Amino acid sequence: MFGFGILTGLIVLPLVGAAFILVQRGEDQATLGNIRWAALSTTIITFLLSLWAWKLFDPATASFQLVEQKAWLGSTIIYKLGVDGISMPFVLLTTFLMPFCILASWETITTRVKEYMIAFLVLETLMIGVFCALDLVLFYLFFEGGLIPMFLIIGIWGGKRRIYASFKFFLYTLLGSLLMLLAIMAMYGVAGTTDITVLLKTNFPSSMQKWLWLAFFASFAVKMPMWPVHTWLPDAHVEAPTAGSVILAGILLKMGGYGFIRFSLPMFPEASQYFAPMVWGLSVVAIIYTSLVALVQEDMKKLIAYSSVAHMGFVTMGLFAMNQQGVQGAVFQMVSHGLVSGALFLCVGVVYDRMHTRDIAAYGGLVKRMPLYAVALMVFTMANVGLPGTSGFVGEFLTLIGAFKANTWVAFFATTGVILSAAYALYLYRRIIFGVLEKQNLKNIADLTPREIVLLAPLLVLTIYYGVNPGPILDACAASVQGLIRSYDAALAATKTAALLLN
Amino acid sequence: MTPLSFAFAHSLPEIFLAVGALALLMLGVFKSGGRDWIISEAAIVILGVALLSMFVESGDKAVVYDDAFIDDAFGRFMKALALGGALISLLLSREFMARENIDFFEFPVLVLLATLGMLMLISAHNLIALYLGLELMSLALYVIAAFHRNNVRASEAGLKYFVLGALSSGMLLYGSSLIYGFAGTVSFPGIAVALKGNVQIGVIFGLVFVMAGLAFKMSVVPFHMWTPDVYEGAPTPVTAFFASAAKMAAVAVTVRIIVTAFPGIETQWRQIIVFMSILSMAIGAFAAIGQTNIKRLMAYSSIGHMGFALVGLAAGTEKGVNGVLMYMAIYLVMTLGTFAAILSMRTGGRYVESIQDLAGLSRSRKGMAFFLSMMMLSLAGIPPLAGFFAKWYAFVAAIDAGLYPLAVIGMLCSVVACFYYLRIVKIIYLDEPAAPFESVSREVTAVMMVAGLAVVLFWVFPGPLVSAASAAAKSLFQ
Amino acid sequence: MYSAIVFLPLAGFLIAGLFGRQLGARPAELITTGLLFVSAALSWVAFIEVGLGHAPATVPVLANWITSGALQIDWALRIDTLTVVMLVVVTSVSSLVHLYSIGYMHEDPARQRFFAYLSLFTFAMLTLVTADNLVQMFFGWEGVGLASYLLIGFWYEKPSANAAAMKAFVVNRVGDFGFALGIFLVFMLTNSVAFDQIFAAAPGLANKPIHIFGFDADAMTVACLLLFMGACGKSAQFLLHTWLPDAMEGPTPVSALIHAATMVTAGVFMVARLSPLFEQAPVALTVVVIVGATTAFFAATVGLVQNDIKRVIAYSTCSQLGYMFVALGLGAYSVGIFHLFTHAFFKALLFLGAGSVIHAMHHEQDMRNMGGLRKEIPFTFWMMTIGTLALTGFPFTAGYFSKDAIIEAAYAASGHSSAALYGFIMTVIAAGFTSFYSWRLVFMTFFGTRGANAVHDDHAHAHDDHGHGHDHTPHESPLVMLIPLGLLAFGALFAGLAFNGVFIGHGYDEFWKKALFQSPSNHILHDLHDVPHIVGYVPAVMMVGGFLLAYFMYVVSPGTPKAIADTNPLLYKFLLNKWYFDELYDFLFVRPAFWLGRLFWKGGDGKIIDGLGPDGISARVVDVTNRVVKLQTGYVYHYAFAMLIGLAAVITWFLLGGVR
Amino acid sequence: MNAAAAFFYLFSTCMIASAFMVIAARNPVHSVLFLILAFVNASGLFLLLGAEFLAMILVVVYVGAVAVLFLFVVMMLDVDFAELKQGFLQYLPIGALIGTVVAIELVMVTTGWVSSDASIASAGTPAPDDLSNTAALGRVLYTKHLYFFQAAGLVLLTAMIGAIVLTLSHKPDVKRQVISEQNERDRKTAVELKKVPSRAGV
Amino acid sequence: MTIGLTHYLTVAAVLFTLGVLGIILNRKNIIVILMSIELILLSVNINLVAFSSYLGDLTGQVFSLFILTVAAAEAAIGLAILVTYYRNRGSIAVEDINVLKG
Repeated sequence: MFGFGILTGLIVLPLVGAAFILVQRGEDQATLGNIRWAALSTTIITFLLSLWAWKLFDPATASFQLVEQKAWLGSTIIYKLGVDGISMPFVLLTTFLMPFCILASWETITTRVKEYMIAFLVLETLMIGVFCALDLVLFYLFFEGGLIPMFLIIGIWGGKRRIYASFKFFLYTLLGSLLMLLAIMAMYGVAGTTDITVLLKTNFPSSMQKWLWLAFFASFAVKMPMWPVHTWLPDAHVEAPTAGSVILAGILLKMGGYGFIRFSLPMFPEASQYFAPMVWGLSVVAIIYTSLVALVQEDMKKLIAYSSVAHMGFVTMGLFAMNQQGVQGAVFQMVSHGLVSGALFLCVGVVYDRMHTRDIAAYGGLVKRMPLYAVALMVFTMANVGLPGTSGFVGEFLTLIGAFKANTWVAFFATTGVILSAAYALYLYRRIIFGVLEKQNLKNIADLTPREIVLLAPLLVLTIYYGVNPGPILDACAASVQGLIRSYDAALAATKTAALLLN
Repeated sequence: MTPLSFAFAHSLPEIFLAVGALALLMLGVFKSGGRDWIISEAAIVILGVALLSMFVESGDKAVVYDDAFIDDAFGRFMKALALGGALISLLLSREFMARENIDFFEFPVLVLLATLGMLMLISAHNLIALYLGLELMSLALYVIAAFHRNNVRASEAGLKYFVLGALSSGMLLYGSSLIYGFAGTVSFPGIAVALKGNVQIGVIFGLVFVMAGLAFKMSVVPFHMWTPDVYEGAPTPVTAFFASAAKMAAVAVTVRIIVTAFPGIETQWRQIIVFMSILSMAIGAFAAIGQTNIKRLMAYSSIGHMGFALVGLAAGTEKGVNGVLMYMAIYLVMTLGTFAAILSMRTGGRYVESIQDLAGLSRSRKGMAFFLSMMMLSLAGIPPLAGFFAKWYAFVAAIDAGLYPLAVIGMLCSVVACFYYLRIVKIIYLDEPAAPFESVSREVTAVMMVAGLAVVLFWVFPGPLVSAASAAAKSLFQ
Repeated sequence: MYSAIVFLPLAGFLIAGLFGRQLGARPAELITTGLLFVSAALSWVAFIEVGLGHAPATVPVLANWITSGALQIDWALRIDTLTVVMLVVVTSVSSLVHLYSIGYMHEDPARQRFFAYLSLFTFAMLTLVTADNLVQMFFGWEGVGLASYLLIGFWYEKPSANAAAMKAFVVNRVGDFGFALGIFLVFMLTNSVAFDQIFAAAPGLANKPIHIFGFDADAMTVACLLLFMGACGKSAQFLLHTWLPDAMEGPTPVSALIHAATMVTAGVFMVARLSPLFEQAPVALTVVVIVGATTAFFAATVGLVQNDIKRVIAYSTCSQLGYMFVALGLGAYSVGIFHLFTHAFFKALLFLGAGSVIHAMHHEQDMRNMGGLRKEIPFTFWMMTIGTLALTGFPFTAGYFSKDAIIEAAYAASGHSSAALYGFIMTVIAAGFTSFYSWRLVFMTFFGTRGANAVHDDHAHAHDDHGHGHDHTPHESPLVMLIPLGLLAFGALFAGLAFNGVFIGHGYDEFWKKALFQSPSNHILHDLHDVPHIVGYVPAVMMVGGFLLAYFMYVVSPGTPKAIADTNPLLYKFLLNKWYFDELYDFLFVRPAFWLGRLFWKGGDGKIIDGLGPDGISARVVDVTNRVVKLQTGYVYHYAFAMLIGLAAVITWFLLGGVR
Repeated sequence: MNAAAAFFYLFSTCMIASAFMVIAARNPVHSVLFLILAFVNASGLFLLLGAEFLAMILVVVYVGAVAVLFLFVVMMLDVDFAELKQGFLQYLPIGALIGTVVAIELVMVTTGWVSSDASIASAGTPAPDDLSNTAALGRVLYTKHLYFFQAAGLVLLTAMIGAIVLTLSHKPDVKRQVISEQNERDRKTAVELKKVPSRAGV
Repeated sequence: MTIGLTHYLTVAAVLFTLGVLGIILNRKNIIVILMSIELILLSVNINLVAFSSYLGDLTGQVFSLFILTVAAAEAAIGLAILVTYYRNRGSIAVEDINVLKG
């Protein structure tokens, strides 16, 4: 269509939905209903379209596919889209999670529904764009653009300290990404282009690599978030509305990891090698430190937020192990975490909608009144813990095994996360679900509604499905990861040879 | 010496403006109505025609009037911006002036004369032309700053602007005299030739003084102090005019003089520019945080933005000039859009300027809330809004020229600056509603919408501006 | 068929779990139990075919699980003798426990859930024992952990049950930590996690040095120790044992199934399964012996003084698992497995018997409140007695064959290994203790008069609320509970006699085929049969001694125990409080973890990171802002002054710098 | 010391002294008068430099127009000049310090001036030898520098408009002369006859 | 001793400085500030004329001529604004001009 491909379709489609919602007038229930249905159907159609894209996608090759290219800013900065095995899962994850976000907000969002839906749809566009962009500037555009709708989502529909949280979220991430922007400019200066496919083949001088790497790191580390730049996440999560948390944990955090795979590792192999110990160290600290912090949380969302930080620690550790298991595990861990943490936040939303508190102490003995909920939460908690048979395990295991190959100490300390995650997750579960139902206001709490079942069931099924059969995701990224590692090793070997020759 | 007709052909827009101003002046005097919309409408038409003439390709560059006046793509680009700024400001002024009872016919005439001064400034090719253009512009600006003559704040603004402006032109002149003395000529290319292999410190001093004078007009730190006071005190449309058109002219002439007259002392002027740029970005970012008056905030914002624009200039390369041009073009749109929004802030029959008055705007005026927020975020440089591209082009050039520390400082400042832009968005969207605004004239709304759409959708169709800017930058280096 | 054995319980779980509410309790019970019995029957068929017969060991691959580069993990069923032995144990005990539970749990409103969990557990355990690679084993390993967690915490309203469930899971995770690292190391060494490849590569890795955790060490030793750490966790060995006694908070059938017969033996199974690896790591084997022996002794000492009927049996289990590890550590894998096999019968019997007692006593578990039950519940009494006999190793019962073999093996190896000597001494002492506390249990429960030592602590009554109409007359349990007792008693009596030969005797090679590996230098099984006869009598002596002592103290002179306790208060308290391990761990790990968590949260995140980071910076920014704004005085001369200073600064700069 | 030098020192000393008095005098009227004196001296300096036309213009424009304008405004605003200039002293040290530094730096730089052939050659408008200063200026002002001339005109126009628009106020209570109205007056409109009743008053 | 260009430039520099100081130091009367500006312009004129004379180039004088013109215009505007201000505020003391600040 007009020379654009399916990926452009994916990017534009939510905007079309947003435009449609924009022209809706009126505040009555019927209009609100229309808006909700429009948003839902838009996201579902987008999801279906992404499935079609997946069908067209050939996982056997490492190269970019479904590529489309147009002139944009002059001749060197182009509008170029494409996906490979690393980005495809994230695109799917995004389109998959969006309908849930809309559904999760179905009844809970009653004020400014129109703006809310538009914000989410715009956010979807930007997120898909991040994973599809094959031009650095375009990537940055989508990467940073996401801040605006998310800022509004947290700020308008958030909790008590929403202003603080939204500002912290915005400025923190902005600071990181501006440094990345400088690096992008420097790369543009060296390579004369921002076409990612070209940059992937460009050899940056090693002194420059370190600076570029650090600049990219600043951005992605904040986004991930890695310790010690993680403190925005708990605040943002706690204050965001349920769907916002889902998106934040499910997709926005993944952008950092995606960035590492897409840029840091292949473009700056020497620097990655050089800084890998630092990343490992931070990852390990993140895993242990934030797990311990999660243990003492009194707010459900905060606890899950901290556990997200710990899980992202596994991702960074796996990535910088730079072997097939580590990187594939990291990709898988990200997808899995997207599903699981998203589901966990939905679960928190379920009780929050009923009781309007996220205080763990306010709950207890819910299993008595909410058996279905208890089951769902159990599955997701176990996935969060990394129980084999859930998707949480596969990623954790692969990243650990990859890290072990790279550095045994790292794996050693990271594996303690296995113990700690069990501790905090089960402690949470025990305090919410188990025990005697003695709080007066909980006596009449209702179990999952059909809408909530529709919301959680697919996630539950996928969590277990990918735990038992992670093949679809692993296969999708296998070739690309292999290509990545091969070129990484080749680049390192080349520098080594060069260094030897110099000596 | 080229025939006068040739010179006229190349300065047609200026002549048109001058004649137009005189004609309107006479019309105004003889109609003696004092308050007639005809004059301002005619002025808008004149500006519009002049603006359109900028898009007519007139071939290569030409230097006319005995080395005093240059007509090139760079000049046309900046003139188009200045004219655009003037036109929109005038458009915005109509309702305001009428409501404030200062809609005298002299105002459009003075705007025309000021704009004429700007065009002359942009086209200036030697120091005398520079000075005369600058003074023509400045004198008119002094007057319209104090145009609200029964208002203490306006006349104080005018007075401050005048005193400091006169001081700054004194500095500029002193510098000009030094340059003239040490280089033996006032012509820009002549200076460049004289500087080849013979750099005397007198010229550098001259440059410093000249830069001080120009920096004042650009409102660059430490010559910026007038900006917040004058922006706050002057009538809002006049402030819009200052922030838009006047800046264009000042930046244009700075770029031109640096590129054409001083390529030989790049090290020196770069130090000045970097110095001013860093200070501007920092002061612009920090001082704005504490502001409660939105016009004052925009003043600090413009100081900061000039700092960012100078980042591009600091590179001194064609890329850098391209960056400055892109920056100014996008900045113009953002500023005008914002001022249109400020002019829409009217409750209880009077204009309000407090940021807090915007509280909860998103409930009462959704469109305005959206566009103003986008404008703020664009000023903050958040992609995919236009402001991001402005920064992109400026900083790419700086990075390219190896000015890494400058770029890093700039980025840090932009995070700080982002805070106060974000605060406005917060007030608009997150705070509880204040009194709703009254409806405003169609032209103000239209300006706001067009600017808003341009800012939001720039990334969809950036081609024309990008190519125009790069052509303009190229012409400067030919 | 093999798939059916493994997946029928899963089907049961899904049916009871998903549709339990619609089906109702009884159908759910029947379906799960029925499926389990089918599975058990099939297991016996498999046992006969593969173990006793000549059906080949097979590895049917079901599906691919994880593929990532060299790492290739399949869902597969490894069927060999070791597997079928475990299949038999697991499915038999499980099906009997299912059956028993129908009676035991008949008043519980959430029976469907209970049966679903039981089936889930069984499924997980079956995947564990049929695993063909380390990761699949890990899957089962964690799966049983989950099921155990759910079952211990089944009575979720009991805080102690919740705590126990969590403790079980977390402590198990500590073991899994080692297990996981072991898997990683094995993968690093052999580039595979599938057993066939690992075993093939193992001999080549013997004595291979490796740099790990900053040390140079023997690769196989490190790997085996790490894996053994997993085994320790699951099998509640010394230092990681603390969860097992607490796990008794779960319903008694659970204790019988999970914490006696099956799950806790997973560690034993694992070491046996990985015998090709352990054979290459003699140092690791030594550690296994020491840990096993220590556990055997330690748990037995604690068992001496416990008053909760289930806890006594729990510590007994712990102790017996120690025996098994001693056997494994000595290289006598088949002996360990044999003890596992027999232990499953008599320990399940004991637990279910205890359950029957508890059932009769209306959920009273404190032995001090019991007594004289011999009359009221005679069948249970006899069954318990059989179990006790088997446990203490009364001649020709199941325990006699397996346990004595372990002690003999320890003796046999003690000649050239001090660790084995240690193992021998410890196991012998533990045998005596075992006899004592087992008979003590019987005497306190079934002899004397009710409530002779009655105490009323709330703990024991914690779940009275789901008790019956409070008629406090003990009554014999229903038939559905007694049948399993009978069947298990049969096993406890005759399993040793029947299978002694094939497990550790003459039929060894033919039975095990290649399921267990012993390096050529390992002669333990041979030496075992050559130990002096006198050694064979040592356990018997200890057994009789323990019996007599118990008889004296609890039947003849019931005041003695208290007197002894009063004279040695420190020792008594030490034992009663289980060597203070819980307190120690609480002090060493739990409290510091929470303390650190709080420190990191409030101090690290709040004060340092946020304080110096975003919050601190924003505060500084505001400071700067205030100062900058103050510069803007509004006075023209200040503004002009600023211009002049700027100008002066720049020209001075250039003047001083000159023309560069 | 020749006469030129003597005059130079005379004029420059006087000029600087009066310039100082401009900013230091308490009475603004005195300031204006000192300003005039400074301009007159500057005019002398111009004469020494051979710029006769400018010297005259300086006297005419400044002394005749600008300074008088100042004087006019000073008188008109009638400001109180008796107050002490406290602030003057307060900022004097630092102001003087920086001022001195700037002045010294400027002087240091200007001493570095050398007349090079290159700069002379690049002169845009060489001074003709055969014409008087005024004539030479006159020849280029309307031809070569037409553009500047026109621009200056516009500047002056702007100043005029500005001054008028800012200060000319149409006060409603001020009677203004309207010529057309005056001309159109006749007896009918100008004179009204009223019958005044006697002894009743108007 | 002959009077060279440097002498004139020095005089101009001193005059310039005096002018600037006049703006900075003056506290009471805005008119004096306007006069200081005139001093600055005068110093520039001296510079230009001196350069012009020593370079033998008329451009400096032309420049100076236009500066004179503009200075007159500037003075007019300045005084006009001053008058406006005086009407509104009733004072032309420099210290009173600080309604706008911050």
